[in-house]
Amino acid sequence: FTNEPTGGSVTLGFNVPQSGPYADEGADELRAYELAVEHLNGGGDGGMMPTFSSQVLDGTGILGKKVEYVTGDTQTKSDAARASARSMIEKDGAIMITGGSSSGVAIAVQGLCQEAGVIFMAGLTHSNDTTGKDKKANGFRHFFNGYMSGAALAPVLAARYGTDRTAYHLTADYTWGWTQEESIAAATEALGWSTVDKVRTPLAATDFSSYIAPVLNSGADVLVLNHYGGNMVNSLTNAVQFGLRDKQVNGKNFEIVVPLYSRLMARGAGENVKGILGSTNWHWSLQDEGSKAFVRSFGQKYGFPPSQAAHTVYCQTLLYADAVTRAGSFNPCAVGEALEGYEFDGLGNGPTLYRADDHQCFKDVLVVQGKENPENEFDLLEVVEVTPAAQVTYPADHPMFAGGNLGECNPGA
Amino acid sequence: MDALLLQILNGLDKGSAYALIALGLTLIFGTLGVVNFAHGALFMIGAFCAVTLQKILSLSSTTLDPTKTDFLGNPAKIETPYVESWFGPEIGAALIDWSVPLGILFAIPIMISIGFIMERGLIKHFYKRPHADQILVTFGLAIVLQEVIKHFYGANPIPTPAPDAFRGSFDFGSMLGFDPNVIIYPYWRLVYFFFSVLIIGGVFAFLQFTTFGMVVRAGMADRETVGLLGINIDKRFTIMFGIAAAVAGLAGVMYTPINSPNYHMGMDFLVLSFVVVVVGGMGSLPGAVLAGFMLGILESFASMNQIKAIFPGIDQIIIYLVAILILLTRPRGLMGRKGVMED
Amino acid sequence: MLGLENKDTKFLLVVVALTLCTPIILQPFPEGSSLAQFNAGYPDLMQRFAIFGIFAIGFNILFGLTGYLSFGHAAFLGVGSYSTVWMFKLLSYNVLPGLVLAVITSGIFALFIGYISLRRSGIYFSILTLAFAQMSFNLAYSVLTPITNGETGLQVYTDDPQYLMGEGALTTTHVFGLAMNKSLIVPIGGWEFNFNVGYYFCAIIAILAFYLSLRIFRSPFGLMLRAVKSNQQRMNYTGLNSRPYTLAAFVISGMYAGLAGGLLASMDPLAGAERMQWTASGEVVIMTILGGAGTLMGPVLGAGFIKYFENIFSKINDNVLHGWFSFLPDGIEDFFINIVNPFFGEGWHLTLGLLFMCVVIFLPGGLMEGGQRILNLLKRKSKDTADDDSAHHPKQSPHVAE
Amino acid sequence: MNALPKNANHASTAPAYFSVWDLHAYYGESYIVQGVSFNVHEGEILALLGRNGAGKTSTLRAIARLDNPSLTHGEIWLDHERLHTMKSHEAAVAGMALVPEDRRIIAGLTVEENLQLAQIVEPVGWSLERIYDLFPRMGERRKQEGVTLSGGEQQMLAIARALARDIKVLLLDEPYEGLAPVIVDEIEKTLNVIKEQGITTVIVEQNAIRALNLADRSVILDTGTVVFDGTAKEVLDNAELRAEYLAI
Amino acid sequence: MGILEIKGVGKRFGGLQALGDVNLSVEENSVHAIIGPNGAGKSTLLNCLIGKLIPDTGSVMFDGQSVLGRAPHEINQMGISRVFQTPEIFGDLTVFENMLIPCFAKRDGAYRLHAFETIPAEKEIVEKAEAMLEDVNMQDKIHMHAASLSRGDKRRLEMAMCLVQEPKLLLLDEPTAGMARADTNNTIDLLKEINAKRDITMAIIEHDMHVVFSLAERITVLAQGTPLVEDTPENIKGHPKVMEAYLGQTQQ
Ligand SMILES: Nc1ncnc2c1ncn2[C@@H]1O[C@H](COP(=O)(O)OP(=O)(O)OP(=O)(O)O)[C@@H](O)[C@H]1O
Ligand SMILES: Nc1ncnc2c1ncn2[C@@H]1O[C@H](COP(=O)(O)OP(=O)(O)OP(=O)(O)O)[C@@H](O)[C@H]1O
Ligand SMILES: [Mg+2]
Ligand SMILES: [Mg+2]
Repeated sequence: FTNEPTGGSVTLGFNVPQSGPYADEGADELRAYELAVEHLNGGGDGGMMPTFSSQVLDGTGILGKKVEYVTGDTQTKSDAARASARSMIEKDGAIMITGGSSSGVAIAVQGLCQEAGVIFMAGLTHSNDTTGKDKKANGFRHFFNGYMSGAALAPVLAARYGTDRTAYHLTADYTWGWTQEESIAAATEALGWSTVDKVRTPLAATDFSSYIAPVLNSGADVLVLNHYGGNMVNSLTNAVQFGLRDKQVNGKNFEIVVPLYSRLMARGAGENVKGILGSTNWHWSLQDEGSKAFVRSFGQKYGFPPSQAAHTVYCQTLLYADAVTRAGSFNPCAVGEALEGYEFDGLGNGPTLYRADDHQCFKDVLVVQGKENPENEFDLLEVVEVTPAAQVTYPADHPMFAGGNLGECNPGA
Repeated sequence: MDALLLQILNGLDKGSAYALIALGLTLIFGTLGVVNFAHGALFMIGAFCAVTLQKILSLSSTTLDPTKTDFLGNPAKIETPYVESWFGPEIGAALIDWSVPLGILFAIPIMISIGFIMERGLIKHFYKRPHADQILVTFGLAIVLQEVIKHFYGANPIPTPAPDAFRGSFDFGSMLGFDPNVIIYPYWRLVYFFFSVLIIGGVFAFLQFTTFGMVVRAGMADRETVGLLGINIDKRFTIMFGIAAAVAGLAGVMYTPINSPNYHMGMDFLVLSFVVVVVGGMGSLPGAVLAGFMLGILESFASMNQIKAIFPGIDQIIIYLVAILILLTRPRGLMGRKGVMED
Repeated sequence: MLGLENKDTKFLLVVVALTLCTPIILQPFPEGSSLAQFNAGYPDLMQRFAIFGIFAIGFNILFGLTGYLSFGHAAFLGVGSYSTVWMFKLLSYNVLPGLVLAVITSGIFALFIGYISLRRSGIYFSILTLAFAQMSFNLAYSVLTPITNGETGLQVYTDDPQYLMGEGALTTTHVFGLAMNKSLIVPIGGWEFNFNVGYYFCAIIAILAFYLSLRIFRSPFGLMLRAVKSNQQRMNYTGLNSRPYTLAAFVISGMYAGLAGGLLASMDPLAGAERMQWTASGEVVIMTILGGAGTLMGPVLGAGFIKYFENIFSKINDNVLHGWFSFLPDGIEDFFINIVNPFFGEGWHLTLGLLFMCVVIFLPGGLMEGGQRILNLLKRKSKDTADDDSAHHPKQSPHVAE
Repeated sequence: MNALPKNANHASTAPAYFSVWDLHAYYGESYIVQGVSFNVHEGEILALLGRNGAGKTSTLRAIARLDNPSLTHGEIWLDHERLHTMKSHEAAVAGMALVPEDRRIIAGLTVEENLQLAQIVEPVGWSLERIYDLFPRMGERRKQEGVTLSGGEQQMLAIARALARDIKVLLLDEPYEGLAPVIVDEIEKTLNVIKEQGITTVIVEQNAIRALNLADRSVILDTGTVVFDGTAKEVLDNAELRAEYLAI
Repeated sequence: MGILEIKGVGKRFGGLQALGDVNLSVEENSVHAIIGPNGAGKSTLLNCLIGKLIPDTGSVMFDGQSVLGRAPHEINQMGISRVFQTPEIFGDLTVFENMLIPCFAKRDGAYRLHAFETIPAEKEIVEKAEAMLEDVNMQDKIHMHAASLSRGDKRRLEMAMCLVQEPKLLLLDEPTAGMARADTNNTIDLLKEINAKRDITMAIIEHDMHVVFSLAERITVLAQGTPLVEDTPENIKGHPKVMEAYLGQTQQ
């Protein structure tokens, strides 16, 4: 199979955004990767290795081979990300590629890994398509997705804001935005909300005033911002500037919802996030053993708590190493088999399943809220509810995920 | 009707941002003949002047509070800004609160010096070089400036709020007799609009009512001859560049409360401001301002749902579409001068 | 030979030899040595050198000869890629139909955009082309998703029709059964050379493209294009209509871009919308100027230079740096790493930016001029102006009274 | 006070008012001005003659301290000030004025603005009224854009622009070129007026006879070197010299 | 009927009537001089002939066809070439390449791509260009960049470019201005020869009376945008109106 490690070491490819708007997330991912490699090779305090339910990793690398890694810049562009991944595979002999901070990139690189015959452990990718119509046998996703955000968030929204709300969606005009919009709208409508309008905003937009100004007059009393990154920061800031949150519509307080939160991004919006609900994959304030171990390990090395991106990619590196060890082989097909349908615990988020049908991971999802009185600069979100995995699980043939097929696992040459 | 009025208002402040950036760009374009791809970076640096001032004002002394713990279980740190301990908590807090307007005072000397250094150190060697070389070198500079900022401030946006007094919005519609909540307008955007009108007026007056403007224009047309008339044109070019940098920087400072600044905000505006300048007509200040407001308002219209329903995706392309139509019907943009940058 | 003068034939042969030996030239350091990081002889990057070389050569026909600075050439690159991937989706993984379609569609696209944009000159022209390309990009990213698959990029799915796909046919891109990703890996001593089918496919097309541009440069057509740049007024008063010439140059360079786009998709069957963004157009402008606009080899060098940085420098992370400086005592090692760190890995943009500036400031004619200077130094001959390439080097028009 | 150049002068023993000594200048790598020296006394008119491409324009440009051609060696003294260390705008302040061969009227400015431009930096010479008196046509056209003037009008404007400054030496590059004979007469009169004012003048002209009639002394250049230096009368009288270098 | 018939041409620039009511007829194969004070509108008149300006009134017929409304290159293809008052040449190209361009334009019309021929292969054209350069005495500057020529040389180059096209009508706007006397004489000879040998009609604007009187068969004197007199050189010389408006008293 492609890039079978022959010497005393094995190379992993960490493909993260180092330039462009997600560079900070990429940097945090890289920190987590380095930490994971250190732990796999027996250094540091072992992080989540001791709390991980599977105990086959022993700190001697993977299958006795020392773990080495190469890094590359995705630039958050599918083209550049593929080029970078290809060079890792062709030049550096990477046997697994992981990372990324957007769905477009994840899907593109996942396709490449399928063709090249290496395993892809997707990083931050929240679009339903990654494990829906674009799923691939060689790709696995640890992150949650739009559907899960909706499923976790909707009950909380209904509980807080009532069931007779009218929502107005502002959506980033590309695939991720659309799938999230669809998921959230479906989940909230199922609980009795109605949706007055879904407005697409251009990718390059920086000033959302002209999209936000008409919201109040539309009869909506909730604004859902299907934006991420810089778009999210700006649209939220603009919405607060326009005073939406001080208004009363239909006799109710006007509310804003940001379905996908990231602490790093929330920081960019500053005060504006206070009290705003959203969902997130993981948060450092979780109190389970795995999360505590990881936060301690990461915090001691770098001096600040890890982001959800860091957590995701750390887990994936451990999971990959674990799967290889359990399979006893680096062969992507063997690894894939070991990951499919695998259930484990101890990596944060409670008991977790990597479903065989679509390679989506099912675990608890967090509903969070911007904190009113943060105690320090990292303390921006507070967990409102931990939605159990069962509540966000959907059948593999759910219409929002229909259309693709995993195909055969490809071990390469 | 109210929807239109609303979008005109929105367009005005979008337009004032475009106009202000384009103004600085066209100052350099029109007077010095330099295609400055680093102009967006100057705008960005202006914004980061505000960020820096805010950081400086919030510099804090740290004490440990044993009753609380941080995320690792160590005693938590309590930070008190120095300004608060020096000037008392109230004045200190006000200073921090007003850091964006104060940023203007802070940014002017910095931007002017950056402009001077840039012109003396780099741009002046490129007056006689082809535009393509100017593009490449200023683009390189833009990348470098960006990366330096990224190195120190990271890639994420940094919140830089307006003073408390200007936060929130007022109901413009109900003043005009419309229903409440129909036309709301944030205070700070109003401030931004008036600020840009002020700056634009100031620059116009400076170039119109002083001989300086004439000299600089003449110097662009023919440096050699102006030198033969005893005028040290280099000095004036440097000043001009400083002014343009300051205009860009101030636009940046004032923009920070509207959108949190990040290191690539300059690039986001760069292409757009070029389009604005060219649609306005190369070398024409009024043209740039007119085009800025026009495109801002049209962009706002295009984002209306009613219009998007007819032309899906029109808001994505409106600016470019309008640019094409204008350039095809008016050879030199709205108010361009003959022979400027036509080859 | 081949309708070329002797000097040009020699030049072409040198280019051919260099192109064919690229897998060896780009692999100067033995595997496993600490400098192996700088090797660039792997298929993806070599293919990119050839492909972006083609793109830049084509761009240079327009910009280098006529001086019309298009800021929208990435649109043609994107159109070429999309056409090719569509051919994969509809017919089979054979790249030839895709490439043919790429050249044709980008040519038509270029004819349309060029016809309109060339009504203006100078910066007005640049902005018109930019506007067209940005419109294409924005639409491809969102509204046109059914055709372009938006953000993710157009890919081939297993359930695509692929009407010409025989039983058991290759499921990777190929020319008549010869798979693009096939490589012959030859280890010699500590070295490892990778002779890749895809690279040689691109390389042969690049050589043809280069030959074609050489012919154009030396032809009366090329002369007319340079005349357009020099003095369009005089041209008109000499009885020549400059529009057909510029339009032809625009379309030819658009077709080169389309071909490059098609090749990109042939090497890696995905067409992302970012290929059409202004930054991509800007990249080819920069490649051309960096290498030396108006010279034959310059744009290719510029393309190689940028792609090298993008792919090699961005991958030098802390870990690698530690490897380099590990011979130093710890404190000093950290000190050195802290100094160089901002320039490598995620700092590769910074290094690139600095290099742009240095090249333009110190080598006004681009890298080509640097090469020329070194050659002159080596030769130590007083200027032999009739050198291969310098004959078409745009001399800066002197700024004296005329 | 500065020392005078070492080689005083050929024609007279009095120290020269304006003196050029051993100028060498290059356009890039082409060596064009190859050691030109001459002296001009205060109030004198010197005719600098030679064939096309002899280097007359280049010499004037080097004297005016323009960047191109670049002066690599030589000294230029005007009224005890060393121009060779100055930039062109400093030389202009020191009293040097060049009317270039293609007039160089500045595009985008009106006739009047072209003149005003000359009066921004001290020392200022003739007032606008006085200029319009001498060139009534400039007064008529004061609001027209300078570059749209006809060739002769542009020439007048260029000379007028030089007079708008308080100058010590006037360098004229082909002032009669492209002018109608009446205008040539008129400009010649103007030059005589200028001569009466005592402004030292160097005139380059293809119409050698006219130039020589106006001038006191003459220098002839060929391929960048001085081949003759003497009085104007000498040239007019010496048919051989005229035939060889001036073809008249 | 002359080859060039100008009837009632007028042109205003804002408030300035640059051309009043110009009527002019140029006989085939003749040399016709247009003289007049600076600003009389001579260059403006030529601009109207070559499509650079469109006159406000009147008509311009060349060889029986109207030139008005045609693009400059079409007018040139009809057989009109012009030497400009300030030389218009291809500064970035060499002298030789400058010559090739009119040769191609002459042979191929307004455009033909020739993307795959090489220049040396076009023997005829190369020879023609070289011969013409020899005629104007520029053979030793053949590889120089046109921008670095001295002013007089640029003029000669431009004239050579126009002559090599063998136009039916050659418009010369002060061709010898700034030219050394010896070259002026050469130019006069060259123009005479060409006029005789190749049947080229010429309209020449010139302030150098030596040139005008040696070449012209008829002279039109233009003043303030209207023709003052049109006559033979002999009659013009002593014409009092012309003396006053143009020649001045000191003319030898
Ligand atoms: N910018 C330039 N670069 C290189 N060579 C130049 C440049 N300008 C002029 N030359 C050369 O320098 C020489 C002298 O030119 P110059 O213009 O000084 O001559 P001139 O005596 O003024 O001639 P003319 O009477 O034709 O104006 C000429 O051979 C010319 O080709
Ligand atoms: N584009 C223009 N705009 C305004 N006025 C113009 C323009 N072109 C020419 N003029 C004016 O028209 C008049 C005629 O100019 P023209 O150039 O034809 O004169 P000319 O006879 O060629 O003179 P010369 O012998 O000095 O070259 C002049 O007064 C000039 O100022
Ligand atoms: Mg001269
Ligand atoms: Mg004229």
